[in-house]
Amino acid sequence: MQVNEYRPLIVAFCCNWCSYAGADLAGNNRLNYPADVKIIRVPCSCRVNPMFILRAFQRGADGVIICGCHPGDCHYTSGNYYTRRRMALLFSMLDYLGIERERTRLEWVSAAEGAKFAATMNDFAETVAALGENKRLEDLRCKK
Amino acid sequence: MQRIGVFVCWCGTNIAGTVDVAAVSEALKSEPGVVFSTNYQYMCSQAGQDIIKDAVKEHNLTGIVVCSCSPRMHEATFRKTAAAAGLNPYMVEIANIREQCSWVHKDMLTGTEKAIILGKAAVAKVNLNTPLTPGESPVTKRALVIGGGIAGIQTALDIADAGFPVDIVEKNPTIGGKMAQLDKTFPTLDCAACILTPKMVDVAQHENIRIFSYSEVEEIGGFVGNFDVKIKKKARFVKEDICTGCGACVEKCPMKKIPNEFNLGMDNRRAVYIPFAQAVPKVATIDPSACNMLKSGKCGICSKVCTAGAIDYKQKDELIEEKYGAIVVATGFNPISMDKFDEFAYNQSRDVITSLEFERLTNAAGPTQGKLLRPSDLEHPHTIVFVQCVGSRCDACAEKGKEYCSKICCMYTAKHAMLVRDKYPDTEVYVFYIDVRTPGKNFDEFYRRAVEEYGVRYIKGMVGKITPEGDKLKVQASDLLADKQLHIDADLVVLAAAIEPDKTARPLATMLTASMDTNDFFTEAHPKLRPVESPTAGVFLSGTCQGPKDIPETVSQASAAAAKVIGLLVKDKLTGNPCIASPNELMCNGCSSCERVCPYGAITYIDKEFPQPDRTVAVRRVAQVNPAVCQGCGACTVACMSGAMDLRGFMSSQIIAEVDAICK
Amino acid sequence: MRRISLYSLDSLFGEISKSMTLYIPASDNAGGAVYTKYEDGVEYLNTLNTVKSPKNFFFPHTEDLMEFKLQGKNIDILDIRQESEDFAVFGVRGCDVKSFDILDRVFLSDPVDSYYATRREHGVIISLACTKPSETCFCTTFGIDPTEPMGDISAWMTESHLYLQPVTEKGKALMSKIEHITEACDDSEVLAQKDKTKNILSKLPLKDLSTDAFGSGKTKELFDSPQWAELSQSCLGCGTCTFVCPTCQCYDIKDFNTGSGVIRYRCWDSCMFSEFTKMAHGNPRLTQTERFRQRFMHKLVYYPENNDGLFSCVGCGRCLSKCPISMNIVKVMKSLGGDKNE
Amino acid sequence: MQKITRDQIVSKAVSLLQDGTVSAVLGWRQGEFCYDVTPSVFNTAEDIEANFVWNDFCGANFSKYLVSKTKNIDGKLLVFLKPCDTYSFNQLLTEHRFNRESVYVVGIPCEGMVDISKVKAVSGEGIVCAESKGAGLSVTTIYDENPKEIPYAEVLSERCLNCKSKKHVAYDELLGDEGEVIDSARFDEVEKLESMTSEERFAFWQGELSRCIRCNACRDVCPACTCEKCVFDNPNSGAESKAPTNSFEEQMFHVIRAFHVAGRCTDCGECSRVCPQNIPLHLLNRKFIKDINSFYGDYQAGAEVGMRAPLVDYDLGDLEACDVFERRDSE
Repeated sequence: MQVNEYRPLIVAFCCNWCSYAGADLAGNNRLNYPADVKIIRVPCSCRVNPMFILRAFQRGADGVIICGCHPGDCHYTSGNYYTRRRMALLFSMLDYLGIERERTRLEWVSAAEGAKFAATMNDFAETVAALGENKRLEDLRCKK
Repeated sequence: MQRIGVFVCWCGTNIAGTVDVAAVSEALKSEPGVVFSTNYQYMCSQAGQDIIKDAVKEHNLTGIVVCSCSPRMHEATFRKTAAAAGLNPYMVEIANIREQCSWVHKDMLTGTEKAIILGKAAVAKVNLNTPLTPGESPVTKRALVIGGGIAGIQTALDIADAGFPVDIVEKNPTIGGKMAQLDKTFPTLDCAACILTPKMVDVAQHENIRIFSYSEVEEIGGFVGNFDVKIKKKARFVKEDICTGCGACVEKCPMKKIPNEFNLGMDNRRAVYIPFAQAVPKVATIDPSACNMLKSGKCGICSKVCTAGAIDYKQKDELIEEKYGAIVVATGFNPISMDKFDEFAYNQSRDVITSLEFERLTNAAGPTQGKLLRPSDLEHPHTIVFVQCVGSRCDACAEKGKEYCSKICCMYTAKHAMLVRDKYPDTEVYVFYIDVRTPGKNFDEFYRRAVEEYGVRYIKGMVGKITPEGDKLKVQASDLLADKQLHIDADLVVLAAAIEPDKTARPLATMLTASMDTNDFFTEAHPKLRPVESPTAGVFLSGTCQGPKDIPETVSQASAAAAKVIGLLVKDKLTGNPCIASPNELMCNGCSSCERVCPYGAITYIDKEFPQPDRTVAVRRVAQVNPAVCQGCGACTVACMSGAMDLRGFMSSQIIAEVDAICK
Repeated sequence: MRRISLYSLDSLFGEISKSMTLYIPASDNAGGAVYTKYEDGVEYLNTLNTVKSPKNFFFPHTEDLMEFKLQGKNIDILDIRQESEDFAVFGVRGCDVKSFDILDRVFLSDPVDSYYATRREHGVIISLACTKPSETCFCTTFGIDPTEPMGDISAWMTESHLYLQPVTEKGKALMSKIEHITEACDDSEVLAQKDKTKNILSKLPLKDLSTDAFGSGKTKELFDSPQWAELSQSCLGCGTCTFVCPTCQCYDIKDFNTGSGVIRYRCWDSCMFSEFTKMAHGNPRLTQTERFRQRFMHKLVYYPENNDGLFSCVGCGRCLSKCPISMNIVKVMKSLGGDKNE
Repeated sequence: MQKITRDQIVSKAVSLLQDGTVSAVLGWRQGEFCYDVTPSVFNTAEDIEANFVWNDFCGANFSKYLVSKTKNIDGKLLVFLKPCDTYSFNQLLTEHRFNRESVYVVGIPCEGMVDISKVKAVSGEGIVCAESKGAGLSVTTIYDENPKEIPYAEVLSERCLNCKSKKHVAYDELLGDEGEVIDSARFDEVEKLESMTSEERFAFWQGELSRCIRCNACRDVCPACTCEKCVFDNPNSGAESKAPTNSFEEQMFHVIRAFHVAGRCTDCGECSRVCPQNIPLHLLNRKFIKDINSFYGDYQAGAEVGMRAPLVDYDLGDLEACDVFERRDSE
């Protein structure tokens, strides 16, 4: 491993029932994705507060991805529908403020989609790495 | 400050192969709150669990972090271990360093680095964990079934047979529902009454079943295991317990021209009536909108002829309050109104009828005593056109009809066509269809018999217009396969009207706080895995209130719902999931945002007094979460602007601590 | 007294900024003025008052005080204090100049606030006499003469020239650095301007506002006035008045967790906020009325009580123009008996 | 230029107070100058007759005051609401923030309110008089005794130039004529920003937000911000902050503030009116409104009581988050 190579820091919020299980399946199948991705388990994607996302960026994350069950498959019937609205509006707002839109993403990953999970994380990590360090939504105090 | 123990599992070489487990346990030692850290070959083994138990005692641990496989694998195991060691089981957090670390990263350095970070996040979370105790609530061992059709009947019988009391609420004077109106049933062609009425009798005679007929649910409160329901028993002006169902009153009633609902208005009944011979309960009902005695106080004949003295003109609606542990919705369906389908001339010609009307026309107890006669002139029809998908599978943009497939029409139309050809071989039968859908045991065989053995003429194409002309119905249609326009002079046209949920379902769903889809079908808790449960705990779905179904499907679902109810009622108390939403009343605005996103109706409001800064007391509306109903999704926590709503086990502060630890 | 042609204003600013950072009022691109670091392209805006007062130079809105570094379970404390560098602020009006006296009494009396002190030592104030006061101005109520603005160097701007008169040693030192681009002159033009301005001052709508009802010894009488409830009834509890005020000096000390340590910083606080001076049991002033009263009692009674009768308002008028509900110290003073005409 | 006169409003207030319909009146009180008007509760007819003011500067939206002013009131509080205020009124009722029975609403027409800073930009400082005269304001200053006439178009506040509705959506009675919902150009500025590059937008907002002094006036005046405890004041929320310490804190505050009112904001424009730093906060709120309209169908918060706000609602066919930019770019 090169010492000074820039590695992005990616926070992935995964719902317990689909996406977290999808990530587990990716593990079971030994599907690689970058270690830059760190998963936080939430019961449902609708538990993810926009404040958590901003907090992650403040603390140094370069990308934040939220993963939930596919529409219609939510363990709690409707949680991901609320997530979809919240994130659509939040992401649009961040873009409006001039934050790179590629730094945030919402994906539906089912418990059976280990391959999709790994592919999504590979793609997202690559996209974020190409953007480089998050400069527009950073808090320098946290990078000392 | 917590006293946290960290236990890093090797999982043989599954973890240890790519993660330096010793380095992980060493690194986590210096995390705030950690007082003990170790690693072991198989943490989930008895020996591994003993290490945890011993450490809890030796180091007075208050929290545990296990760095191991996915929490979906062994979280329950380690929670039990913690409980066995005297700790609250919810003081355990798992860092998933196998599925999400060692198995997906190949490099030891990378794997170890990430495992440490995941461990730190788990430690950060445990630092904020609080002991959680699941709430308990008692279960009222009685079920309520709303709707007395075949779905409700089957559900009630199954629950009652298991030994639990069941009440059926039926809005009509008799149970039986739509199935009682049917003639034969596909694909076996046994008569509906022959198989339904014995079940109705079983219901009437079952010691565990009470029937509230001619009754409606007025109000529902409470929650799973503890519903409080108010049932309005409408006055039928006949004492149910005294009436013998002899029918003397019906015979003498002078008001003879009341459209008979049971025969869909194709003949008449009296102001006092028994819907049909096998009605359960078999008691008379006086229609207050038609009875002279009730309207003007003049008549009273029925009272005079009733030898039992069952007539009671002064009877009032009665309100019954009862407690239930579970509620089954079996509100059924109705054919949609044909008012918007002027092209089929339903309102212009009496000889254009719906399939349900056709059932009555062919039924021996129907208006024509089972002889197939056209309603207009009581002549035998020689050409019959069946039109499928009337109002089903419509364009979303069209302002009439439904987008969905009504599912049962293909089969009953095949049945009707076949029966006509069987009884009246001189009759030409045309069926216009978009597709013929026959999945089901013996269904396609049945349809093929109609075509191949009975010579029913199936034509792929839609009927464009029906024009009554003299005693004929001019049917204009297209044959898509032959690519030509057809003109048929029909004597009778039968429309396979789409079915829709009963109108009472929507207000009921509101009372139940159960969710519905845009078509007013009840939503199931999970479309695949929990098809007979509503997302609202303790509310179950039986029959077509959940979606179009034929009889066998309805009955299977009815029994499935009964099984779920029995599973609930056998419990003496319900133990909840302790990871549920909990509002901070001091911060709650009472704005209802949380209530609106809750899929379970777990949130209610109370007005509560709060001391104000100016030393006065003000009443404020604040949210309450019912721990027996909340499932812990957390939708409310984000809907809540002030952050008054938090989720136990996944508190905002805990998630933020994890974010912070990961991003350090 | 020396002067420089207004055409050469840029060369004056350029000369000063050779030896120290210079801040001048410039447009904030939103209709207001803001002190901006002078460099090529920054244009001086002849404005009455900047939106934010110049107190920010000595008592910044936020300021790091110290740091804690966390290493495992070890904590290191880092002193991050630094000596300030020299800087100058041009165009400070008389009212704002006076505000520094008020702040000094708070921050430079024992225990001396070293963060404030080092900035104060290194800052040179070039004031500017007013010529076109606004209807919201009432500095004369507090004995301030806006035509004689003080500071380290007093300045007057006429239609053709900027006149400069050093007041302090620091001012003299700076004057010597710009001597070569200024010319010696008499004060006749300045005196004429002063007379003209004084004439305008006599026409200002708030000229009769009086402090007679306030000051030392009025605590009991005014604290219990029934007027507070009505005056404060529509107060939103925002911090606009305190944050635009040149004399408000309250701050909060907070810790920011950076993930690898803690930065202890201070930031302006407002007595109007419900969280102000929050202690274990909460804010000692529970209602907005109490908080509202606190702000004005402090300016008009408590501060003079402790500071030889000096009021901690300079009549700059910022709060008059910025309060969302147009409630302000003038209305408070009038209501509590501060109008000479009543 | 207001079509309704002070006398009409005052006599309505006095008669409702005297006939016992209401026990107090929430209105505008005359200040030191012609333009500084303070919201105030009037308890007597004498006070109303002497001090009640109605002019082109009565911009304050009274709806939010109803939350606190009706808490311990005996009888009803009379409130005068301009069309835009009535939307906030309904939104607050939808969220159960006060008791409808405690309020008597008199709807009054509004021809737009004047932004005094725009007046000063033309007239200069030292305003002694600013009266309505024909199609403009007649302004006199201490520096010029001759009144200067400024057309309303130059001095109306931004929100009034882009007025979205002259229709009252709630009232007990109406003074004057009812107006209509207006097809305004209020999203033009948002669109302009959207058409910029990401870098340009970032620079724009950095410039605007860097002026923020975190006085919280935008929040404290906002009728949608009536939380018992704001997340920014709550040390346990994880978002508490008191100062615009750096650009992150500025972005955080304004994004979360706007997000929390998204779908609830009626676009009354009070935030931009009160901002001492003239930050165009309405451009954040309007972005959410525009997106909501475009993604989920037109929605006007407060149009009716009891409406389900877009963020507590969903549709099975909602736009996916990844498609939002495509949708916007295609518009």
